[in-house]
Formats: sequence, structure tokens, C-alpha cells
Amino acid sequence: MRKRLHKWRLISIFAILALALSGCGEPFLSTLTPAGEVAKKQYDLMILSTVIMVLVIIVVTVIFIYVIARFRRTKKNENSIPRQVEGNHKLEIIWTVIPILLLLVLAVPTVSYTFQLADVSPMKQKDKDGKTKDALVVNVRANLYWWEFEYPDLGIITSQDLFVPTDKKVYFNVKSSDVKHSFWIPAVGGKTDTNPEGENQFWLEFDSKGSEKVQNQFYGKCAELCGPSHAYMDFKVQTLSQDDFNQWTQDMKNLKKPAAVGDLAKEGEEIYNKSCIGCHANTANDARPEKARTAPNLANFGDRTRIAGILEHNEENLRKWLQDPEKVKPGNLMTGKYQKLDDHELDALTAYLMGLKLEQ
Amino acid sequence: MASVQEKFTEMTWPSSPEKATLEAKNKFLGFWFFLGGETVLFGSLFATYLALKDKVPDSSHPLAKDLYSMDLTFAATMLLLTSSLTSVYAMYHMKNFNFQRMQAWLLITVLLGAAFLGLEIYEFNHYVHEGHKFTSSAFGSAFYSLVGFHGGHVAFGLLWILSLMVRNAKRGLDLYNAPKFYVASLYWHFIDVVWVFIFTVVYLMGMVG
Amino acid sequence: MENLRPNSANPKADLNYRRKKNAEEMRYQVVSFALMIFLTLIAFAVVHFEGFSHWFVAPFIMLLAVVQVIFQLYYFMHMSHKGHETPQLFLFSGLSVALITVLTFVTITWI
Amino acid sequence: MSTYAHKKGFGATIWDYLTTVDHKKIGILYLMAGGFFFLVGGLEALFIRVQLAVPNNDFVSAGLYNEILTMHGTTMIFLAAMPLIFAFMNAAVPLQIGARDVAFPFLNSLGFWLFFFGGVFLNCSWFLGGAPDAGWTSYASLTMEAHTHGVDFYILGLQISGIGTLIGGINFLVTIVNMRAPGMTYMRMPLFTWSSFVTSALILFAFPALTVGLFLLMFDRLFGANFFDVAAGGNTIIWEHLFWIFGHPEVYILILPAFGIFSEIFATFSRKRLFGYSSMVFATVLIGFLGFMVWAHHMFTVGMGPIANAIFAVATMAIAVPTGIKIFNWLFTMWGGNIKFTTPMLYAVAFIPSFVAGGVTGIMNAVAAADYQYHDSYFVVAHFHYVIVGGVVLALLAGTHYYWPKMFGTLLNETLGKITFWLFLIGFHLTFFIQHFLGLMGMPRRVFTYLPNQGWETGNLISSIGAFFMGIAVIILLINVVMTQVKNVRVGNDPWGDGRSLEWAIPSPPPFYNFKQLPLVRGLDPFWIEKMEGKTEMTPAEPLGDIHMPNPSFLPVTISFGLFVAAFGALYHVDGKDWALPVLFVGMGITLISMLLRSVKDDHGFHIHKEDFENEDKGGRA
Ligand code: HEA
Ligand code: HEA
Ligand SMILES: [Cu+2]
Repeated sequence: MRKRLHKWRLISIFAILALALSGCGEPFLSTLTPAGEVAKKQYDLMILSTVIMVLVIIVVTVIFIYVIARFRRTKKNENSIPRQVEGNHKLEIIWTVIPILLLLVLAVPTVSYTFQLADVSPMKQKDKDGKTKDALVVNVRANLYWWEFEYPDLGIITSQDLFVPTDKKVYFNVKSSDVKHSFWIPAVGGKTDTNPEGENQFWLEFDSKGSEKVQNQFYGKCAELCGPSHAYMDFKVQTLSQDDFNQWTQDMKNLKKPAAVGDLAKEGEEIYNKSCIGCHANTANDARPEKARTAPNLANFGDRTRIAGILEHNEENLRKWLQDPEKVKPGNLMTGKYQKLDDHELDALTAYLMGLKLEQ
Repeated sequence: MASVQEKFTEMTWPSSPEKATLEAKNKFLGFWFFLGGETVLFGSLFATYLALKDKVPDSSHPLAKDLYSMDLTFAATMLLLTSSLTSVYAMYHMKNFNFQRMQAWLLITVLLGAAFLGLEIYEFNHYVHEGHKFTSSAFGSAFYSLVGFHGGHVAFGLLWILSLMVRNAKRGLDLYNAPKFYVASLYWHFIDVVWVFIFTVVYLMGMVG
Repeated sequence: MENLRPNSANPKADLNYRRKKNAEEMRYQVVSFALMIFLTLIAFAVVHFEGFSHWFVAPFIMLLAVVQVIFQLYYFMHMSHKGHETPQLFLFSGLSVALITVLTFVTITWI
Repeated sequence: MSTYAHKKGFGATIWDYLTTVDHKKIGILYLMAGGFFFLVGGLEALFIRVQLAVPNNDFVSAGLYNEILTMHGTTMIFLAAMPLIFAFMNAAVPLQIGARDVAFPFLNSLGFWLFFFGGVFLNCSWFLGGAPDAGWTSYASLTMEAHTHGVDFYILGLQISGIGTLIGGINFLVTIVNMRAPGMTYMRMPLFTWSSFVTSALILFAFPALTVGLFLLMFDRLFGANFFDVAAGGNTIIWEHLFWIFGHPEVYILILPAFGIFSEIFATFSRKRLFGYSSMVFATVLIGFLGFMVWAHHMFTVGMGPIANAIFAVATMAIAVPTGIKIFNWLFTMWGGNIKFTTPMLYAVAFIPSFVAGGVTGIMNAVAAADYQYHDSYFVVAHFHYVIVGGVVLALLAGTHYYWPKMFGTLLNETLGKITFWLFLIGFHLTFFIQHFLGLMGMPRRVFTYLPNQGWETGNLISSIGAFFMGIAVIILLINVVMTQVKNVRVGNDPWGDGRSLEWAIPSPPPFYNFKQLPLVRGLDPFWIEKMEGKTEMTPAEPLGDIHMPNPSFLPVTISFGLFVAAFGALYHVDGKDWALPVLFVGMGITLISMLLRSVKDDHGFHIHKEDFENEDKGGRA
């Protein structure tokens, strides 16, 4: 018995230690630090269900400990034969009814929240130009290891970094252009699968308080096994106040064909136009159909926070990526699509790409 | 428990030969269980077909209502339904310990089944020429899988009944083979049951659109 | 094993009795076969005469199919006889699983 | 009959096992094969944990990790857990119902060999260009993209072993319905038999859905069909449904026999009748029934819409009720009992808090709106390892210790057994408890590595350390097995002293005909009843007579082997290899000819004559 208690103590110490070390996880990534209405609702459900479950566990554990402590076979009672009890209806009714009641307490909010989180009616209301009346809609398209975000009513396309206004519901249309992926921003709300055969709709809200805590950047993840680099299919969410967001959309719309600055960058532009532009657009209003948009849009590449969604955003890493993307993201679809680049070409291209920025 | 090798006469032949020994009872029950599982198998195929019905890459592909023909389906249905009755006759004679008649009715059953299969092959061939192929669309894949699985069951049933007939032609009925005949006939009925749903869900509803 | 041996003292009489019973049952089988053919004919006819609406035809012919299958199961496959309780249980369980499957595939498969 | 084989030497023993149709030997075969695959799957788990121990690790590459992960899940579920369950079903169920044999001895053996060759085929993929890498769920959109043959190995291997499982299930259903000893009514059947019965029924209704799913995938990948090709009108959600229509009942296929084993152990070592027997039976059946209505809880995020999500959420929660009934009945079986903490009992006791912890996180997953957060995160990994390892694996370990004497006639060493237990239990909680939090902190599952500074380092390291505790525990168990068999101290009928059901009334291991005379069953726990009246053996229900036994046969091996060969043909056929089609036909030929041989060659079995019993000794008694 003492051994058993000892073990439990050991485990709980470990667990508490681990928790203390890491708190509730990183606020830009953890579901335990909700930073939006959806995540908050889900957090409430987690807390409610955890409370119920802890209750259940306590009841079971109390009976359990009593029983195994009290009814052990000892030298003294070695040969005694206990009464062969068949059952007890009263007890059996109790432990049928109480769980049912507990489950009812859980089921009601479950159903209600499930419907609330699925309410996307505002995105269905269109004005006469076919634009959504007063909701921000983002089309999310998942591709093997990269994300595309299209703002259909604004005529903007970005990749890898999602820009959203805070304190406002954002509606998403999500789908996949190859295999199934899943779109997840843990700190802001649960995931929705991107299926190859149809679009899913849902909404999220990014609150400004939570955003502040994380310097306006949340981590997003792909949550459905999609191939070797599934682990690397990250994206980032940049939150902006409504005004900043309006400014940003304006800037994006006005973004002209980028002018390369400096000789090196000019050279880079040439290489780009020769080798890259077939897949990567460098303007935010890429008018090509979806099927033709086979690689991330690079219009505001210089402003990104990560190379390929995972590496620190600097020139060294960009060179590394351009030189051999396979090393960075195994199985990605860029590998082998362009000729080998020598050192000079790498420098040139890097200079050009890093200059693709919004005018500040 | 009766012995399986015992020689029987009309008089001593038990009234339920298909369940007269422990082996027979096991076989009988096991086969019913198997049919329970087969129900789920066909249920899944039906479900897949319904989900993929008329799902084709583009409008050049024929749809259900363009394909199915009433005459052919009707003929096939009549053949298979009738074969179900003939196999009932066979079992009737088995219970009466009349081996020759049982064999005769089984033969008729097999012939009807073969005719059904013939029609089906003709039909498939016809569809393929109209551009409705196993590989041409999801609809095609689902159609041939469902109807083809059924056709495969018919073919297997035919071979099964035939081999039972041949194997036992010389030795007549005993308690070792009676349950085998009986179970084979259950299988045959089950194939018919599945067909009832196929002609209703696939063909008739397909024609309605 | 009540059916192992004839249980009447006079085997001949017993045999005759069984013959008669079998023949009687066979008559039932033929009748149910006739009904099945009849139901099939109706189903085909309803589809053939194109006047009916889709919303009537589909459920109606499904109903006919179900009735017909019940005939098959209970008469041809003797499910009405005693000793078929377990087979019934398992067949209907299988049927329920199949039905739920079909139901979901026609409702929530396409997103 | 083991002495019979021993006399004839090693080759004869092998041949004996290759041709056996004796359920006890088939049980041993399942135990060995399933145990082997458990080691393989466990080794894969260790590789997973090594790779994830620290961020940015490169112990294995991304592609290889996905192969290991897929094979870990697939191997553990299909080739380790289920066969091990079949091992105990074969070893115990016919004895528990007082039967001389199973209903279909030949099919029983066929079921084993199909499973075995299917499993070997699946694992051949390691050496032939790469294992399947799309997860044990092999979602269609990803499998259609796979460029190696890995997924084809998955499809064909599972198809073959799946048929074996289905056959095994039907065999047990019929055995339990038709072969019970006189007096053994349904409501007197031991709970392990009951749960085997329900599990077999679940197999019967769940596996066909997997069969169809695998067929569709095979048609698409190998024969150009378009079920899952969206461009041609296909739909990949179909696979998800078919997989989970099978997959959810599958987890109850695993856990119900585990519940059964624990029910036996609780009663035995509390020296007390199972509390609330009839409600236990009722709960078992109800879990099996509800198990078919909840599969879509694996698909909450797919986009089925709020109505479907809500329905499936509530249906899923309902399963807590019958499971709770069981938990409390076990607690009250021990209540007032006289509990002896043998190794099997330790496992049983530890199972209760472990499984409840896993079960309640299951209910948390069922809260659809919150599952949008849990789904495909380590929270789910934690949930299912708590129920599977804390439920199924603990039961298998308990069963191994509990039934070892009945299967092999020796008792595993208790001290080593308890060491294994503690190491395994501590390792288990260490590994998986922390994973709940990793999931909540945003760690997705099925990632081959992770970047630093996301708050996951400590948790993963702890988890990996725990896995090694389990590894050491398993190695000690292996040592225990070897030592025990080398020492070979034989035990009597009822080595635990408190046996209650019929298997403990006959020698360990039982003679190949099990019961010389079928026992007369007079109530629940028939052997206990006799013991309480001062008897040491069962009252026979029939006079001593001839016993009919089935003949051994090599055909199950050849039938299965034929399919094994044919599968290679089918698999390489797409590559346009010349030899592929001939191989396919040769394989099918071997199978069909073996089947034909089986059906045209009458096999009436043989009789042991009652005279032969007269001078045989009665075996030792405990
Ligand atoms: C043996 C295997 C096993 C068992 C027994 C269970 C049992 C349960 N499982 Fe689990 N599950 C898996 C194996 C298992 N599961 C696996 C392998 C997966 C992942 C597959 C994959 O994606 O790869 C999974 C995933 C999974 C999901 C999907 C998660 C996701 O992917 O998003 C869900 C969702 O509802 C779920 C729910 C449940 C529930 C409600 C139970 C219930 O049966 C639990 C019931 C038990 C209890 C509740 C405890 C005892 C009860 C009481 C003490 C009474 C009082 C209790 C209350 C009032 C709450 N499981
Ligand atoms: C019965 C089912 C079962 C069992 C028993 C286990 C047991 C274990 N599992 Fe597994 N697991 C699954 C079923 C199971 N698992 C499934 C279905 C998945 C999902 C797969 C998917 O996503 O597709 C999964 C996924 C999974 C993951 C998630 C991987 C990911 O998402 O990226 C992890 C990670 O920690 C893990 C770990 C473990 C560990 C540490 C054990 C331990 O309990 C193992 C303990 C056993 C040992 C440690 C064996 C020791 C062996 C030796 C010491 C070898 C000796 C060798 C010789 C003598 C030759 N499992
Ligand atoms: Cu489930």
C-alpha cells in the first residue's frame, strides 16, 4: 500500500513539476491561453468537462483506495470465504443514474456550442456585386506544405502569413488542393479540415488583448498527416487593429510590380523572371485561376516572419532554402523544379526576394 | 446424435437433415452469421454507390438515366427470382430424400443463374461501349463494384452448387452432405435478396433519375 | 434433438405425415413466389409509366423491395421456423448496421 | 498431447503446430505470433519516442518516421492486440463453456494462418521499398498520393489478416451458441466468454466495412478505379466513414475481452462472486451495441455539420454509462472480498484508475466543439494510449500471467512478475500522462519532429523516458518466460487455488480432448460451486463414451500461403512486371486447389474410444 501511494506521489510530482516548468504552454500556441471567442468557448467546455471528470475520478479513487486497503488477504483471514454477494439494485441504480445526470450537464452546452461555432450565416449574405455584405471572408487553401490566404472581397492573395483584424469575426472558407490537411490556430480556436472535395466554413475571432501578449503573432499548424513535411506545415497569423488592417489592405492593393533596388537585386529579378515566376506570383492580386497558383505568393515576402513557414527570416536561411529546399522540408514540391543555383545567383535572388516588401 | 456416414432410407431420413448432427448445426448457424456479415458488406457497397451515383468528371459521361434499360433488368430479375424458387424445390426434394429430383432442380437453378450471368456480362459490355467504364468515373467504379460484387457472388454460387452436385453425384444424400446443400441454397437465396435491392435501388431508381 | 428420429410408433404413417407437411409448405412457397413476382411487376410498372413523381416512386418501390425481401427471408430461407432466433438476431443486426451506413452516406458524405 | 509431440523431436513438434486444429495449440500460436508482433510494435514505439525526445532530432528521417508511426499503430492494433486477445479466447473460452472443441476447428486454424501470413506480408514492406506511411487510418487523399508500395502492403496485408479475424469471430460465435456443456445457460457463462461473444459479434459486423474500404482503395490504387479521385467525381470522405465504421467498433473489440479477463481476475482473487453479474452482461452487450453508432466522433472536424456532430457527440457520451456500471461492479466485487495481490490481480487493480483516466478523456473528446481543439493533437494520443495500454495491454499482461499455467502447465515467477508490473505501470503513466498537456499546448500528433521554443521540450523528454521503463519491463517479462519454461515446475488443475470457472477443473494444460466427460453445470462459477460442496472435480453430465475429434490438417497453411503469394503478384502488377500476373495466378491457384481439396476430401475426424481412457492416469490435482 505504501508503495502504491508512493508511486502516485511520484507521478503527480513529476506532472506538477512538468507543468510548473512550462506553465500552460506558450501563449501564441497553447489552447490553454485562449485569445479569441472561439478558443474561449472551447476552453470553457474543457474546464467544465474537466471538472466533471475530476469529480468522477475522485469518486472512483476514494472507493478504490478504501477497497484495496481494507479488504486485503492477510495471514489471519487467509482461509475465510467472503459472502458471495449477487448484487445490489439500489447501488446499481445509483451508479447508472448519476453518470446520466452528469452527462446531461455536459451534453447541453456541447450541443449548444457546437451550433454556435458552426454559425456562418453572415458570410452567406451577399450584396449585388456578389461581395459579402459585412463580414470579412478569407479563403484558405491548403497545399502540400504551404498555405494560401485569399481575401475574395478585397482581391488580395497572400501566402504563409495570415493577416487579420482583431476583435472582429473573421469567416473562413477552407479547402485543399491536393491531400487533406487541417487548419489550426490553437490559441485562437479549434481546427477545421481542409478537404479536397469540398469547402468547409467556420469563423474565428482574434481578440486584441490576447494579441498584445504575443506581439500580434499567433502560430498556426497543419493538423492532419499530409506527408513527410507535415510537421513543418506551419503558418503565422499577424493580427492588426481594424485601422491597421484597413491600411494593410490598401497597401496590398496598391502594391505595384516590385521594383528591384540595386544591381544585385536586378540580377535576382532576372533569375526570378526566368525560373520562379511560373509558379510564384509576385503581386498580391494574382489573377490566375487557383489551379495555376501552384506555389506561395511572394508579393510581401520581405515582410514575412519565417522562411518556408519554419526557419528564422534572414538571408542565410533564405539561401539555404533556395539552395536545397529538400534539406529543409523533405518531400516539398519545389525541389527539382528549377535549375541549380550557384553562389552568385543565390545572392542575387536573395537580395531580390528580401526586397519584396510593402512600402512603409 | 446421428452419424454422418450412416446410410439412410426414406424412412430413417430425419425431417431436418440440415440440422441433424452437431456439425450440421454448427454449419447452419455459422453460415447465417456469415450472411449477417455479408449484409454489412453489401450495405457498405450500396452506400458507396449512392454517394457516388452520377458523379462523373464532366458532362460527356453517361449518367444512370442514360444507361439503364428496363427490358434487360426485367429479364435478369425474372431469371434470378425464378432460380430462387427452383432451389426451394431442390430443398423440398432433399427433405423428402429424393436425390435425383434434387439434383435435377439444382441443375435448373444453375442454368438460370448462368443465364443471369450471361445477361450481366452482355450488359456490362454494352455499357463499356457507351463510355461507362470501371475506370472512367467514380460513378462507374461504384456501379461495377456493387453490381460486380453481386455478379461475383452469383458466379461463386454457381461453382459451389455445381461442385456439390458433381462431388455427391455417386453417393447420394447423407447427413454429411445434406447440410452442405442446404447452406448452398441459403447462399443462393441471399444472392437473390441482394438482387432485389439492386434492381430497385440501382436500376429502377436510376431510371427514375 | 427432437427431429432426429421419427417419434411416432408407426414409421410409415409418420413418413406420410411428413410428406404431406412438406408438400403443404411447398405450396406456400409457390404462393409467396407468385406474390414476389407480382410485387416485382408492380415496381417495374410504376417506373415504366412515367406519370408518377419521383417522390412517390422511390419510396414506393423501396417498400415493395422490403416486402419482397421479407418473403424471401421468412419463406424461402425459413426464417419463420423455430430454431432461427439467433440467425434472426444477427441478420437484423447486420441489416441495422447496413442501414445506418447507407443513411450516413446519403446525408453527410459530401461536405 | 504435448508429451506425444515431445517424444517425436523438434521437427515433429513443428509439424504438429503447423497442422494443429486444437484450439489450445492455436491459442499458443496466437500468443507467440501476437507476442512477437507486440515486440515489433513496441520497438517501433521506442523509435518514435527516441526521435521525439528532443526538438529537431534526426534519429530518423521524416519519411521513415511516418513509416514507423504507421506500422506502430497498424501492428499494435491488428497484429498484436487482436491476436493476443484471440490467444486467450482460444485458450479459455471452450474450456469455460465445457466444450471439447470449437465449432470449426479447421476454420479456427485457417483464421490463425491468414492473420499470420497477412502480418508477415505487411511487414515484408520494410524490406521491399518502404513501409506504409499514411497513418494507421490511411486516409484516402494521402494514400492516393503515395508513390511507394507501402500502402499497397497495408491494403493487401490487412485484407488477408482481416479475413482471418472474421473467420475467427464466426467460429467463436457458433462455438458459444452451440457447444455449451449441459446446464451452461447464457446467464451462467463466465464474463470472459460473454465478452468474447460480443467481441466476435462486433468483428462480424465491423470487419466487412473495412473489407469494402480496403477493396475500394485497392481498386483505386491497383486497378485504376476512381472512388477517391476527386477529379473523376470521387470522394475521400467515403474512406473515412468506412474506416471508422470499422474503426470505432474495433476499439471495443479490443477492450471488451480485456474487461472479460479482468472480470475473471477480480472474482478469482477477491474470492468472491462477480458483483452484479447480470448488469455486467447487460453492460457488455450495450457497449457493443452503442459502439456502432458513434464512429463519426473521429470526424468532428471533417465538416459534417453541427447536426451530425451533435448527434454523434451525445451518442458517444452515452457509452460512459455502461462502462461506469462495469467499473463500479468491479469495485464492489472487491468490496468485502478477500483480496490476494498476485501479479494478475495487481494488473487488474492498476487497470481501474488507469482506464478511468483514459475513459473520461474519451468523454472529453466527445464534446464535439471542444474536440476541434483536441483532435489530431497529442491529447488524443494520450487518450487512446490510456485506454489501450491502461486497459488492453494491462489485460493482456494480466491474462498472460493468469492463464499461463492453463496454457503451459507452469507458473510464471511472481517476483519477476511484480517487478515487470511496477516498471510497466510507472513507465506507462510517465509516458502518456504528460501527453495530455502536450496536446493542449498545441502539439499536433504525427509530427516527425518539432521546433524548439514552442513549450514542448520537457514534456516530450519525460514521455520518452517513460517509454524506456516499459521497454525494460517487457524485457524482464521475456526473461521470466524463459526462466519459467526452463525450470518447468509443473502445476495442478487449479494453481491459483481460487479458480471458479470450468477451466480450472481440468489438468493444466488440459488433455487434447479437454473433458473426458462433459461436466454438469449447476450455476454461475460451476467449479466454485463444486468446491464449496467439498468436491475436487465436476460432476459429469454423461457416461464415459467415445469422443469424436477432428483430424489435423496442413491445408490452412497452404490456403493462407497461396493468398500471401498472390498478394505479391497483385502488388507488382501495377509496375508492369512480367512475372507479376503469373505469380498472382500461381498464388490463387495454390489457395483454390487447397480449398477444393478440403471440400472434396471427406474429413470425418476420428474417435477416441472409451477403453483408451480406462488406464490413463487422471493427472495431478492441486
Ligand atoms: C481500447 C480502445 C479505446 C477505448 C475503450 C476507447 C473509449 C472511448 N473513446 Fe476513444 N479512441 C481510441 C481507442 C479507444 N477509445 C483510439 C485508438 C482513438 C484514436 C484513433 C486515431 O485517431 O488514431 C480514439 C479516439 C477517440 C475519439 C476521437 C478523438 C479525435 O480524434 O478527435 C473520441 C471522441 O469522442 C473518443 C471517445 C471515446 C469514448 C467516449 C470512450 C468511452 O468508451 C470511454 C468510457 C469510459 C469511461 C467514461 C470511464 C468509466 C466510467 C465511469 C467511471 C462512469 C462515470 C463517468 C462519467 C459520468 C463521465 N475516442
Ligand atoms: C494496441 C495498440 C497500441 C499500443 C499497445 C501502443 C503502445 C505504445 N505506443 Fe502507440 N499508437 C497506437 C497504438 C498503440 N500504441 C496507435 C493506433 C497509434 C496511432 C498511429 C497513427 O497515428 O497512425 C499510436 C501512436 C503512438 C504515438 C504517436 C506518434 C505520433 O503521433 O507521431 C506515440 C508517441 O509517443 C506512441 C507511443 C507508444 C508507446 C511508448 C507505447 C508503449 O506502450 C509500448 C510498450 C512496449 C514496448 C516498449 C516493447 C518493448 C520491446 C522491446 C524492449 C523489444 C525487445 C526486442 C527484442 C527482444 C527483439 N504511440
Ligand atoms: Cu472511437
